[in-house]
Amino acid sequence: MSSEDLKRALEKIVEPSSVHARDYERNGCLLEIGAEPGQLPAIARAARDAGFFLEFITAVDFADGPVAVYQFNECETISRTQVKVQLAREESLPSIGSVYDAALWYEREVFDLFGIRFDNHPDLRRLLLPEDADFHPLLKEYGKVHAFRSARDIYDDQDA
Amino acid sequence: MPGQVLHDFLYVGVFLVVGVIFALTPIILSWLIAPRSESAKRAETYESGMTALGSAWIQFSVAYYIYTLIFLAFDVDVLYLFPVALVYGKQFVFRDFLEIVIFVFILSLAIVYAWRKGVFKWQSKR
Amino acid sequence: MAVEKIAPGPRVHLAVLDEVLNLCRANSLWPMTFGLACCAIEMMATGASRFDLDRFGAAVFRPSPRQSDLMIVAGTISKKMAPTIVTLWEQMPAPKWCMAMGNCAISGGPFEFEGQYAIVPGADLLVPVDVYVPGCPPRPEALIQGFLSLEDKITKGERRNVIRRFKKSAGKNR
Amino acid sequence: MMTRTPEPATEHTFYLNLGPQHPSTHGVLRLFVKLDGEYVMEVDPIIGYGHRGHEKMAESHFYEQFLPNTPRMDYLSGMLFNHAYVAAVEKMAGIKAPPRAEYIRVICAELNRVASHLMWLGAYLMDLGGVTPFFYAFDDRENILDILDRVSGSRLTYNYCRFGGVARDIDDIFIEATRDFVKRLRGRWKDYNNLVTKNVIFIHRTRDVGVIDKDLALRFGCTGPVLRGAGVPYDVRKAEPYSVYGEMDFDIPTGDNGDAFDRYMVRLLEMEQSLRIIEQALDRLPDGPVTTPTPRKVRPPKGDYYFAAETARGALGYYIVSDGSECPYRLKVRVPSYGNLQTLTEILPGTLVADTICILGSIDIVVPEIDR
Repeated sequence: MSSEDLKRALEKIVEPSSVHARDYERNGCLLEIGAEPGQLPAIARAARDAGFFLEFITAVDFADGPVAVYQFNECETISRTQVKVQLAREESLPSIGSVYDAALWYEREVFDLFGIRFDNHPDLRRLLLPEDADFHPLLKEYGKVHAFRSARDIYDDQDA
Repeated sequence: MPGQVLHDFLYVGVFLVVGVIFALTPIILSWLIAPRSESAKRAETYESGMTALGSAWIQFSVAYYIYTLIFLAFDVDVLYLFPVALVYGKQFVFRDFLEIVIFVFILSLAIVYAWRKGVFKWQSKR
Repeated sequence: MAVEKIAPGPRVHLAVLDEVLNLCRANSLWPMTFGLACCAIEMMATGASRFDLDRFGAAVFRPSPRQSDLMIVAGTISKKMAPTIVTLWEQMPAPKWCMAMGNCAISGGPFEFEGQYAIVPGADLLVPVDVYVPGCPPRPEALIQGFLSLEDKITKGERRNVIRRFKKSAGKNR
Repeated sequence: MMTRTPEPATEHTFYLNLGPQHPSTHGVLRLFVKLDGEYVMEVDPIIGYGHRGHEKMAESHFYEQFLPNTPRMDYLSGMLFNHAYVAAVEKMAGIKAPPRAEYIRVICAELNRVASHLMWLGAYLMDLGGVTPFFYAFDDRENILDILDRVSGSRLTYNYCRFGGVARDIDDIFIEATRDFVKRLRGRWKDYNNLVTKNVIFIHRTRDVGVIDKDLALRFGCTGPVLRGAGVPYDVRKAEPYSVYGEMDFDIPTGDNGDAFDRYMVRLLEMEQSLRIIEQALDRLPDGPVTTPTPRKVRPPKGDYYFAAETARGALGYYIVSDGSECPYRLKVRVPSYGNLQTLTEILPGTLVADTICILGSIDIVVPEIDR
């Protein structure tokens, strides 16, 4: 039930090129997968069968569109895997609330703060902001932020 | 003889009047000297800061009704014990004691009946 | 601002009676348990046995606004919470006072920055505040000093505190 | 789940707001509850009343400027949040704190964990109607607050850890006070056991109430005493040892059937383990400096990092995306109470209202931590 058989299971879903190991000492996670929005429910089921629990779902807003970050972890061994999904600006994601009940609130929070919609989510409404709020605060062009970069110049050369 | 009767009733009358006055003065006094504040939501029901949804005048389960019935049984029971307290232990102490034991025992059968019927068991409906 | 019409005073107004009533009110403040964030823990610590708010007759924490005459706004006021605070303030019967405890309730505190979208910077934008207790969170001693200054404010002078009455210098500025 | 506009209550059920201002919701959590007499039919926890926008704030502040925010997220284990954030940024920027500073951080963190459990104990028993344990627990907690106040300057929102070490060195008054406190608290277990653990009412109120089993905990991502109460010995200090936890030997208490009583026992035994860690750390406290020279503005290299730590409520995680500048590009705080609170939607339907308060108290949530 450790991360090897999850890695094999994921390689069947996602093409092997986008599965690459990360150095746990520096980055804190062992495995990172670049996935397509459509493969998410399959990935979630694979992680669920491997006995992983969902640590969090969040998003990071970039110039060419937000990146959704899913993170799974296991209790017995250190086996933290991250799934990153690059989205276009108005693209929506399939909800994995049916596999992990924790995802229901995480998805509502990502919708609330980023505006990313989740299809077939049973109850997609704002979680943190008042119901009548009409803005998504964590988008980079809302309010004052330090920088607004594109995903490539953060993720691509980080392990070089 | 009538003077004596009238005299006794005088006590009752005074006691009544003082009772009424004693009850009404705080109400009138506070009506006079209390500061007042009117505000929009003053009359709304308090529900931890939120506006209450729906009214509380609904039919609720019968368990509450049976609970109060048992209380009522014992309330009346105490009512009968007041006069007994006046004459208790004047002549035959043991007889009075026995009567009260029988009286309370018969009434406590209501509790035993309710207990057997499961009124006190609030099972969780998981 | 809490829309509250200027309430007419009591029907019968006697100065001596008012003074006596204010003395009683000052020494038996019933605060409403209304902790929003970190300051609520310091409020509980003040109510606990070491700092003991009961010495000032003020530790009868009532959960419902109907039975309390002091609202302590202890913590950060988020925009989602603002209408609730106004509702609770309006549901409190007169005479009522408000104490803004902690920097968040006074002015938004450490969370007030350019681009802040989530909090109301200060309780005085919502309800009329009588006493401000600074600190993040204010120490229990500061909260007790807040209670003492509120009691001074209610009795309009230091006659309440016997010791201070005999200090000639302090008594003059009222 | 309940839809936004609830349908009109049928003749038996009605809606109640265990709302933001409620003595037993430990902060501004609102439980929108559909009741049928005494029984809870549906519950919809509505949060956001304590939302301050920490994560938006982080994107426009330097790494150092975000330091005071960390203890204000979960003000009961402020030192643990502070320690985790500092350790995360140190790992990113490659700063190494001197060993003495690491030991001081672990001592203060464990003291804060004990203070948080004591605060929970007092508040939980008050929810169940017992007021005396509240005064017992707060009395002990004041000792810890004095010790930490002496060295960090604040009672609750500690800003004591800095990048590269701690703000001030501890002196032998601190060490002696801590040893006295450890001895004193050890003598108090007998009082707590007699007053609470062996109390029949407490046992009847908490045994087999709010059972969170292993599968439910994993589905909702619960961690901390809630997960350990269900029998899973998962503790980040053992699973991914950070700072000097690797050199400490302590064991992880777990419950067996995951009800409110087991969570209570786990927290009580955890306090004992924290005392053991404090004693070991005090014995092995090396001398030497407490800070290493660090640049005025920390600029971690590009990339994203995740750092996990164990707070009193569970596994805390900082997910920081850095673009090489002095401000984090994105800072996500993975908070333990988030998953713990969500289990309410599954275990509350069908229980009595009194048990709702008992279950809510037993999972020990802090609302501004959930709302961030």
